[in-house]
Amino acid sequence: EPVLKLATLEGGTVTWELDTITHYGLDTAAGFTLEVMPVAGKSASSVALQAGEVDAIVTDWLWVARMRAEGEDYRFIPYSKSVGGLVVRPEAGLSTLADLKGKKIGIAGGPLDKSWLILQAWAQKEAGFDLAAETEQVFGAPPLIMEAALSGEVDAAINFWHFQAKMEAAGMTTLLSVAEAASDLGLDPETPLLGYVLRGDFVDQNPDLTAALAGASRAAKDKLATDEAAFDRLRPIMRAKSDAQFEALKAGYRAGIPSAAAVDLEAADRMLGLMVELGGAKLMGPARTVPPGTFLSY
Amino acid sequence: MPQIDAPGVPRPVALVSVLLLLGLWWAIAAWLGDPRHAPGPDLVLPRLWEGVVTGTMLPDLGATLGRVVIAFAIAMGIGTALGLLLGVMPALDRWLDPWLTIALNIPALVTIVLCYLWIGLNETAAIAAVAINKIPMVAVMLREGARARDPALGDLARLHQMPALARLRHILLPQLAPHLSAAARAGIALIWKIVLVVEFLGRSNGIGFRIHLDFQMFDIAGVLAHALAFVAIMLAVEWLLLAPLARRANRWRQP
Amino acid sequence: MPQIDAPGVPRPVALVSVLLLLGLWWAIAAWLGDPRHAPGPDLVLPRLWEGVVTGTMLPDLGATLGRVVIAFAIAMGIGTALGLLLGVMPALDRWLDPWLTIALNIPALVTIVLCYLWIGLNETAAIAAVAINKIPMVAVMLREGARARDPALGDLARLHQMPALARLRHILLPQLAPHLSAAARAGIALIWKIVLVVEFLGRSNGIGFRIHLDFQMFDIAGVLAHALAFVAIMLAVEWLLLAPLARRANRWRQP
Amino acid sequence: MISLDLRSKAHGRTQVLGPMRIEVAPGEVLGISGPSGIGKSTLLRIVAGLDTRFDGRLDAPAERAMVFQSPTLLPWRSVLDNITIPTQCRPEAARAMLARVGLAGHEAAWPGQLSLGQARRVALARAFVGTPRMLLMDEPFSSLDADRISDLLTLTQDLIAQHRPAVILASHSAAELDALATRRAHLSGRPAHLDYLETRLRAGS
Amino acid sequence: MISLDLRSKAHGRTQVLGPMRIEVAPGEVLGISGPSGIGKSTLLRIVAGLDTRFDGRLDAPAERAMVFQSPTLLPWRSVLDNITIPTQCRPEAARAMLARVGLAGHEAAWPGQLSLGQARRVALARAFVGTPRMLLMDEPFSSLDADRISDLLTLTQDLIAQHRPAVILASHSAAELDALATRRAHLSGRPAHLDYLETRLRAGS
Ligand SMILES: Nc1ncnc2c1ncn2[C@@H]1O[C@H](COP(=O)(O)OP(=O)(O)OP(=O)(O)O)[C@@H](O)[C@H]1O
Ligand SMILES: Nc1ncnc2c1ncn2[C@@H]1O[C@H](COP(=O)(O)OP(=O)(O)OP(=O)(O)O)[C@@H](O)[C@H]1O
Ligand SMILES: [Mg+2]
Ligand SMILES: [Mg+2]
Repeated sequence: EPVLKLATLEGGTVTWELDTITHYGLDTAAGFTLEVMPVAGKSASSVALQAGEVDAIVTDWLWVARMRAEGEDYRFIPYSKSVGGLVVRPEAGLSTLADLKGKKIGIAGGPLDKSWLILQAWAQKEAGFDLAAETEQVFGAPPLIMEAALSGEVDAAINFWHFQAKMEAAGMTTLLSVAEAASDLGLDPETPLLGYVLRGDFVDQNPDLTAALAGASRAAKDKLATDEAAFDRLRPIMRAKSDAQFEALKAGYRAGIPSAAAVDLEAADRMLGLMVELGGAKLMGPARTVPPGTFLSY
Repeated sequence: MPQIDAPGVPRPVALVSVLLLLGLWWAIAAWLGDPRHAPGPDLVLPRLWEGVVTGTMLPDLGATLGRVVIAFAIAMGIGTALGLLLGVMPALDRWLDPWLTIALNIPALVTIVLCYLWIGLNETAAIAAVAINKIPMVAVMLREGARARDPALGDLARLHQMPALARLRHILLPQLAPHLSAAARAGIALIWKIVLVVEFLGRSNGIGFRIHLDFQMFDIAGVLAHALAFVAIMLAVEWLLLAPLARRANRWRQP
Repeated sequence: MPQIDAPGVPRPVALVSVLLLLGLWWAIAAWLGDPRHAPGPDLVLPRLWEGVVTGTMLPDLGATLGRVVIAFAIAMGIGTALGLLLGVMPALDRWLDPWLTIALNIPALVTIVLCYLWIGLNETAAIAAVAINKIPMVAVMLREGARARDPALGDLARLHQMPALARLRHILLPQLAPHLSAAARAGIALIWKIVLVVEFLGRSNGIGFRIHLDFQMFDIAGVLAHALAFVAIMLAVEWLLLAPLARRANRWRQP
Repeated sequence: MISLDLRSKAHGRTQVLGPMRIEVAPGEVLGISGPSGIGKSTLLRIVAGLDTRFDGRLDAPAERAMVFQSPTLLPWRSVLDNITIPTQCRPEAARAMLARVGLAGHEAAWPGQLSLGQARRVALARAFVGTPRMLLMDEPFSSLDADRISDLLTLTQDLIAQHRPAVILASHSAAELDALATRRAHLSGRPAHLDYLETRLRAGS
Repeated sequence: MISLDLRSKAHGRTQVLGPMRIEVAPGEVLGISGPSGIGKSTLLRIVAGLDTRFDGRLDAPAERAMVFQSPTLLPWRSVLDNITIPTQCRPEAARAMLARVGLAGHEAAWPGQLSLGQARRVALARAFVGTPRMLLMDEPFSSLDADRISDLLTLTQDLIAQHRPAVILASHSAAELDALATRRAHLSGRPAHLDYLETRLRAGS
């Protein structure tokens, strides 16, 4: 029985799906064994993939595009289209992006964070101002940004979707979701940003195994989309602090399930084009269009 | 007048002192009244206790401790040898000093990632990364000690043509005892801090792994409980091993 | 027989030695032939050169350097004072030793996160976090030195009722010079490593911030270029500041 | 005026000195002899106030100078600084005293560049440069040649006559004791006891 | 057999010793006197092979022992270990020699617990415990009382007669030189030159 090794953040959103796969035997049903290597952060999973310790990790396809453009063969299987958003405390009295002028925004990740770039582009196009120039930014680790937003140290925060869900559960409101901003900019919100990323040679040598992973993932998604019991089972590893948080996380996950159809290459190209425009070579390296073979579809 | 005690911490004072610190912590936490950001010992210690009693913390503690011990042994051994060599041979030092400065200032992240990439994501790479991070620091500390050694004792050794090992054991190392002691204490702390990063970047167990997970969940009490588990071990090592060793090494000093 | 030189690195040898290291690096990189994971100097140095010449690297370098310098000054000052006090007053040491051991072993991540939470995501918190991480290490190193001081010189000071400041300057600090020198070298390296983590967790500029961005893109050459920019500064500090200082402090030693 | 009423002094668990009384008036020189290891240095350190872990009472002036049995110089300070820093005397005074002990021209040397006898003379100059009310000398003239010793004995006599400190001199040398001591005592036994020998009167005492 | 043909020895830029020839046969004792700071210790360190930065030729046996001018003990080793470790002699031999210099019962003490005279005697015992073919003594008997010195002089004479090393003794004390030296020389001048004084023949040399 072939084994597929996958590194992911222990207790992160990806484990919900992976745990469902292994618990219900979806991997063995597809003819392989899924082996999960828990790691403590995103950097760790990327080290694990580069060091050849695991066959797959979960990350965004823009990274894959950049790596392919640089000559590194990685492939992408869609996993989620969830993106974060910009959240504010209701009592701060902010109702549009323009109200943020002169305020402090906390941003998880860095200045090349995709959500932050898209919101900047939106502000430029829809509201006609330079978000980066007119606000003060604080970059930091996602949990620190969440705390800074909750405590009011920053006036608004851009965070990953599950942190956003927790922040909403704690009473904050979303001023502008990245999905909305993206569609206003002419991007397709159905383009899945996150996915399973595998090394190309592995895919070529194990086409069946790769397909089996895609299948198992889809089966788990289908189960989680409808089966409340399957999600209730996951509640302990989700570490939801309240029912509200649990519901928010559940809704966020379901909303992020991408369609089974193949990724719209044109839409992806548009997104990459915007990223090149906003982030330049620092973000995208030599990639200017989606390199062929980036997306796998089953 | 009272006899001045030999260095090293007699247990009762140390225990009272630790309790005092706990009290202080509790008082500050109670005064701040923000258990999410500043949990007091009443929130943290039960977590620690539970982790130890139910045994959930023990595998991680064991894994981390194992890495710390092995990396410490390697780093102290090589670092001491290198530091002695450089301190005793100025000609060699002139050549290797820039290398040492560079090695000293290579960020831990770089060594760790490169070790994982080249050696693989395994225990060897993890320990190598920690040792490589620590060796230059030990070497720098011991080199200063070796440079400051008493030349008269070296003359004595030369006069009697003492063998290298005897010189090391009876002449050089006793003079370096304060530097060794400082290097050991600072070193074990530093190693444990690097092990945390190493575990974060590429291991699936250990206290560092847990601390980062707790941090992702913003579970400050959990972070502190895991950190304290190791701190407690370090206190035990200090009292049961380092302090008696230091006492022994310092027996000859004027009372 | 040749005169043995005073410690400190004369420039020509040091330069040749650095070039040698570069050559070694180049040879290994060429032999591995894996420019993505093991980029040679031919890939890294142009990046460094470009960053410096076009000036894109300078603001980050400046920000990091500023943090390192301020945190270093604070940590060395407080750490030295604390270490001296503990080394000279065994009664105080008996009480504070466990606190020091605990402080020494609190992981950097914990201090950094707590500082950011309590002080805010700002420069003060960043520098406080670094200083708090470093102070116990300096204190431990200086305490060992202070414990090992020569009692006869203390007698001399007492006999002549030398004022405290004169004792510190003429009797205590010169005896501690090797420990201070080790603490400064190891310390500045450690501080810069912690600054990297601090910048990673909550600052929006600095070399550490850039290194982590490069690392996210898995741009090892970029990581190395940024790391080397700082290493180069440290080499300059070593040659222009620390080595001459050490030479001065060691003038009195037998040639 | 030095006044020591010692009941006992122990190093660890071995009692070194037994009961003894010492009174030295200004201008007086008490010469103490006794075999090696008997307790001379221990006694002098007690009188100097450097060792307070003894059983008894000490009454001694605070303006004190001492010639330790070992030179005890700061290796990282020049010969001149070794005199000016502890005593806080003016550099000219230190220079003059260095010349007086035969070390003119060595002001800038490091102590490590001196011969043992030269180092001992720096220590002598350091003790002699001030105007102490109590002067303790622990074998001050060892490692020196006879000519130099007789020269330094004259210097010491002059200084004592001039500033009139209370002096205790520990020495093995009968010549030194004869030249300087106004009163003599001998340490012997274990624990050591102090026996006063014949007292000679000198001009000015 | 010690044979030194020295052309010059400088410390830094100052020349300390000028041209001189020294030949000492087994059983012979060359006594060297000279004022403090003239270069006696420098000369002895050259002969001992401890200072090789001189201009000239040295031919000396490798089995050497030296009494340094300062005791030079390992403070972190017991008195007994201070003898057995450098010389690698048997503990019984060390014990016997310690008793011989009057330190029976101090075997377990730390050097820091000794008086200076006691420490110097440990250093003497260390030099005397082996059977060296060359013995260098730099003011070996300072800080000791007359009785002790005469006792140690006898010991030294016995050891020399027994093992017949080539000996150089630097000392300020005419009594010591008279008792031990078979030949005498005096150092003077800057750079110092060596003048041989009257030669007396002793039994066995
Ligand atoms: N390391 C050194 N650097 C420079 N000068 C030195 C050094 N060592 C000794 N000297 C000088 O060399 C000369 C001879 O010193 P040496 O120790 O040989 O004298 P000595 O005859 O043994 O005197 P003493 O009887 O006082 O021991 C002295 O003037 C001293 O200042
Ligand atoms: N710190 C110490 N601990 C234990 N014993 C000590 C200590 N210092 C000195 N002694 C012992 O006390 C005794 C007296 O020592 P002291 O130095 O006073 O002798 P001394 O008369 O000055 O001898 P010397 O003429 O050799 O200098 C010695 O037997 C010595 O062994
Ligand atoms: Mg004495
Ligand atoms: Mg000499």
